[in-house]
Amino acid sequence: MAFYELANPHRFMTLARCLTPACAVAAVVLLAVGFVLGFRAPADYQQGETVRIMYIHVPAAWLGLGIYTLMAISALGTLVWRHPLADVAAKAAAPIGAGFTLICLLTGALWGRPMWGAYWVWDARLTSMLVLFLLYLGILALWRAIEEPGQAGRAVAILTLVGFINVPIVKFSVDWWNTLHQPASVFRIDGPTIHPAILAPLLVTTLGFAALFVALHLAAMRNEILRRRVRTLRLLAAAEAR
Amino acid sequence: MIAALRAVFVRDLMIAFRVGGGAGIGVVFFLALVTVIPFAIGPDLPLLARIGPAVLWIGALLASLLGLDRIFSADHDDGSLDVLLLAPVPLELIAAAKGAAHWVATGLPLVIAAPLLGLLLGLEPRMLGAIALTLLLGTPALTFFGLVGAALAVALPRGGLLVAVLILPLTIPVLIFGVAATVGAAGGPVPFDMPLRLVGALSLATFVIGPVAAAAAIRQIRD
Amino acid sequence: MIAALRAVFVRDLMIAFRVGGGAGIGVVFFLALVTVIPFAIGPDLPLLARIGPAVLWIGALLASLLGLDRIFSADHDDGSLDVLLLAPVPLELIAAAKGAAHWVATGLPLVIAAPLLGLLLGLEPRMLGAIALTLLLGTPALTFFGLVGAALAVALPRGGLLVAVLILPLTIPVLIFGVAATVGAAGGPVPFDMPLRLVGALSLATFVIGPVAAAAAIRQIRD
Amino acid sequence: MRLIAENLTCVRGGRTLFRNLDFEVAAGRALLVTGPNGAGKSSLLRLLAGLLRPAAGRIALEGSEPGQPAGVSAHFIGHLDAAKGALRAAENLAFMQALLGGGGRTVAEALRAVGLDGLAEVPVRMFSAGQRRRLALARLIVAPRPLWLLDEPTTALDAEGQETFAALAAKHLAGGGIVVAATHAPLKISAQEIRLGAGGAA
Amino acid sequence: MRLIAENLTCVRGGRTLFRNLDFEVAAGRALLVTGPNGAGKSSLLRLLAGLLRPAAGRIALEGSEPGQPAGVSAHFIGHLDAAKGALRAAENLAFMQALLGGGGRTVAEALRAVGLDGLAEVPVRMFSAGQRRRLALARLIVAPRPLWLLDEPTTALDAEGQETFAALAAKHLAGGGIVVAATHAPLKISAQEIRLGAGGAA
Ligand code: HEM
Ligand SMILES: Nc1ncnc2c1ncn2[C@@H]1O[C@H](COP(=O)(O)OP(=O)(O)OP(=O)(O)O)[C@@H](O)[C@H]1O
Ligand SMILES: Nc1ncnc2c1ncn2[C@@H]1O[C@H](COP(=O)(O)OP(=O)(O)OP(=O)(O)O)[C@@H](O)[C@H]1O
Ligand SMILES: [Mg+2]
Ligand SMILES: [Mg+2]
Repeated sequence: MAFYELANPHRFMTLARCLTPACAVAAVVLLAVGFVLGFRAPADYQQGETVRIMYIHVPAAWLGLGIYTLMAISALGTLVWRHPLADVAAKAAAPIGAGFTLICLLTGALWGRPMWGAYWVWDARLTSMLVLFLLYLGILALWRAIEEPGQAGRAVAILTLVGFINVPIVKFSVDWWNTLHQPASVFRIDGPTIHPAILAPLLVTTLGFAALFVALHLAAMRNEILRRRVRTLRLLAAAEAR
Repeated sequence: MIAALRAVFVRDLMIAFRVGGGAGIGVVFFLALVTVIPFAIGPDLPLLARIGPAVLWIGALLASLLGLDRIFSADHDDGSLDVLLLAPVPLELIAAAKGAAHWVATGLPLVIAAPLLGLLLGLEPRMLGAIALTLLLGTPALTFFGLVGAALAVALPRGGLLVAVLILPLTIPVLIFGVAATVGAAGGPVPFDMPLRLVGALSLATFVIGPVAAAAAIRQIRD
Repeated sequence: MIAALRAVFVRDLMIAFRVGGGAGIGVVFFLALVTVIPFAIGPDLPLLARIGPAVLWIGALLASLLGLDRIFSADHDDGSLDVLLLAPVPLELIAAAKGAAHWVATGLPLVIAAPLLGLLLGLEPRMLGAIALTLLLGTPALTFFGLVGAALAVALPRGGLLVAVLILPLTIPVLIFGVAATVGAAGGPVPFDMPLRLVGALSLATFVIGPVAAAAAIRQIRD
Repeated sequence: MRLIAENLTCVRGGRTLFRNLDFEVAAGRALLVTGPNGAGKSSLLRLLAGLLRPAAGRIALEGSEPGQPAGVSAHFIGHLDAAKGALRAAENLAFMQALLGGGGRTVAEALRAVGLDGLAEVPVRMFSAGQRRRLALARLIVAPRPLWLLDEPTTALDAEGQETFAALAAKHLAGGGIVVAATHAPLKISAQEIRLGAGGAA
Repeated sequence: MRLIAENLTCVRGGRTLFRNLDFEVAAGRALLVTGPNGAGKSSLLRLLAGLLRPAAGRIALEGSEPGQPAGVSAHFIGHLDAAKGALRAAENLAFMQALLGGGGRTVAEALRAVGLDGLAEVPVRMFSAGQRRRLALARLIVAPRPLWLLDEPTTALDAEGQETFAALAAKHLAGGGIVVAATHAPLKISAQEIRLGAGGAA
């Protein structure tokens, strides 16, 4: 029996079953509190009501970046320590990370329309986020392209790490590129020093989104483990049918 | 006969989607390309908008070229081309079905994604619809011209560049009229519908020329 | 060991030249590409000159992408990858030799032809030398990043688009600095030598990262 | 039904492999093509399938629709297995069935007949050499065709697989079919034999 | 020199092909691996070559440089011939010689030994199946290695080619080499035998 790849996650499955609902509840509560606080907070004198997009936009940006880091760590887990859960964690995280990155891009674009008069400008920070999104999409595509989960996991791990090394280079080069061709013609987003009244709800919603991520991630990991179990059983059944 | 052709079409599509990274890969490719080009040109939005149609058309060209050289040679390498030649269906139609599958996997996603990508490039709103329409009419011509190059390279394990060289010159008219139609839609110096009709006419012509020439090439080259 | 690596290099080059249409094919490809682009953009010479370096760099990117997905998968398909893995030479070096051969067949012709093509695009004379120099320093980085994508697609029969999607984001820094150095040479706002050094540094880095990651990918993926 | 080759000459790569070959195979009969490596066995089969053009001579399949090339009434299984690694066994076979016109056994039956019923849903990429060969043989029965052109059909097959093949071929012959097979190994079917060139490997 | 496999377990595609396999092959001895299609013969050879990782167990080649994986002292000839169609036979073989370190017969001698001397300058694309196989076998003697791992080495070979192979193997064994060969056909070399899984094709 080839349960070598299934044996280990047993304890994890039990743990995940308990933790998922807890995190989901925490996410709902924190997000509710955060949004209420956010709507009570004063509107920005310059940006008006649209500033409230920030309570989604910024946590999504942070999570998009954070989840990629998590995947890079998982990649080490896959390649160096060969931990059986590492590639499951990486695989489950990828679509969620891509989702948060997309939310950041979309909310940013919606925000940019009233602020800059265009949905999109080739600003350094925006563009590096778009590149991050592309990296996510490449990773998702590679997951799909290689059917054997173990193989796919190791391939994606390498891609994730190469991408990770590259992220600072991209960031650096993009900053440089941008200042080169377009010196400060664009409204700089890191402008307003953040007022505590805005910071508090921002932190709360960030925690809320983080809890949401943990809940989604655990559930996705469980699904992935079950999917692999089904796959193995089907191959075994195929073998024993004769 | 319809069943056989559908089988060829579905098989090629299934392979493209399974080993190529899924149905969305074409869109992702265009997104990546449209992201990369400003890095080469500079983040100059008016300039990007000016050459936006060209960027999208060159993206379509690229997507048609990448992997095109394997359309027939992959089948040659694993022996399935022999079986295709023994099917009770003319090779011309089989070539057309394979071309259609390649277009669905690479050309169609661009057509669908073009308006969105146009936004990134700062195209005028009036152009967004036009670019999708011209690409819809024009990209088949790129793929079906490409079919001829792919057929000529059928026995070559790595004919990528060669195929590109063979078909790039053929695609020039499609490019010219396609871009002209898009620019015309935004009130450019030329009218919109004349080049558009020409693009459509080119595509219709390649629907015939491409598969017929490709089938002839395959029959002639295999000795 | 040197003999083994030279053998790999020579073999890949021989195959590229024999089945890919000979040593001139790379130059012909760039010529075709540079001819096609004005058709897409329109015969606007100042504009062409403005985006000339970008055109040449995108041409280099394209040439690196076409056929790249077959670097390892062709060897996988015919069993020679197994033999390469049993050679008394680290797979990293073999991957590097294969990358070098691909570069000689696709990148080097562009470097040589670039000044000529620059004339066609109406580049300033001062830029002609600069573009050749930056391409010489930068195109290896494109190929060697591409090596990683090719290795990840080693078992996929038609991974062209997928490989492109995987490596396009990685090549962005090379493009940025490459174009910047070229523009800088013509007296642009930035100095010439700083981005040029960065391009060189990136190429040096990919000489290590590319083959190491590619070899790791091949070892990890083949089960 | 009768396969007739008259005066057949085959030239490949500028070299004449055989000339003035004449043979006939009647319905229900098998023809084994033997000879050293490079003698032209595979080339003869490709000629019969219409995949190569003879330098001289004529091939006819009497009793099939007139004017049709012999190939369209024939199955051809060459050295390669014509299966796509990315597709599952059943998908590969269903494709062949649809392409070749169907009318024979179902995909499931054919897979069972060649002993692959447990592997229908496994991608062919994972198949062993013998399993791939079995899948290629399954093609013969999902779309019935009177003429089977088989190039070393039992390569990579185990003893049981060779029996399976012999049974399939015997049934095909009993139904009035024709088998032409190139082989170096004994095939366990009663057959006339034609031996090509004694020139050796070169 | 001695090839030792201890407690070997092989898992592929989630399925255990064999477990706790133990065997030893001494210098000058041959081991035939037999078994039905899909039993894991090719997989075992790939394990021995280091091209696959065992799920459990140990492989060692005593007497080779310590710490070296067995693969670097081994020739591996799989189902595929590892030849490039675009290159001539001599070019292909010269490449293999340079890659694997050389030290054996010259390219011309090796081609003569496998009966391809007339075809040295012909592109391999034009080769027949048996000619390709002969070219693969020529690799064995242009770069001497103590361990030969051969997957159905006589596929597509004619009777004379099989004799040639038997002679090569005999000479290798006489020189203290080791041969491990998977096969469905008798190989005409005296050998111990190991039979894998009786599970059948799946
Ligand atoms: C598609 C467009 C946009 C993208 C991709 C984007 C991306 C990002 C990212 C990645 C961050 C996190 C950066 C970090 O913490 O280091 C961020 C933060 C932020 N963004 Fe955006 N953004 C976009 C549009 C906008 C717009 C239009 C505004 C408002 C004018 C805006 C305002 C902010 C603010 C205030 C922060 C928090 C600043 C900080 O943490 O220092 N963003 N954005
Ligand atoms: N790449 C792979 N991934 C997963 N499973 C594989 C792979 N290759 C082979 N298998 C499976 O492993 C089993 C053994 O395959 P192997 O090729 O070792 O068989 P074999 O004994 O050599 O058979 P044959 O006589 O047909 O050559 C088969 O059931 C096959 O489906
Ligand atoms: N595509 C080709 N172009 C030119 N010559 C070829 C081609 N294919 C085969 N030949 C030559 O034709 C001759 C016969 O090849 P063929 O494959 O018919 O032999 P065969 O009898 O099937 O041999 P084997 O027993 O090795 O399979 C060989 O000498 C071979 O070199
Ligand atoms: Mg043959
Ligand atoms: Mg085998």
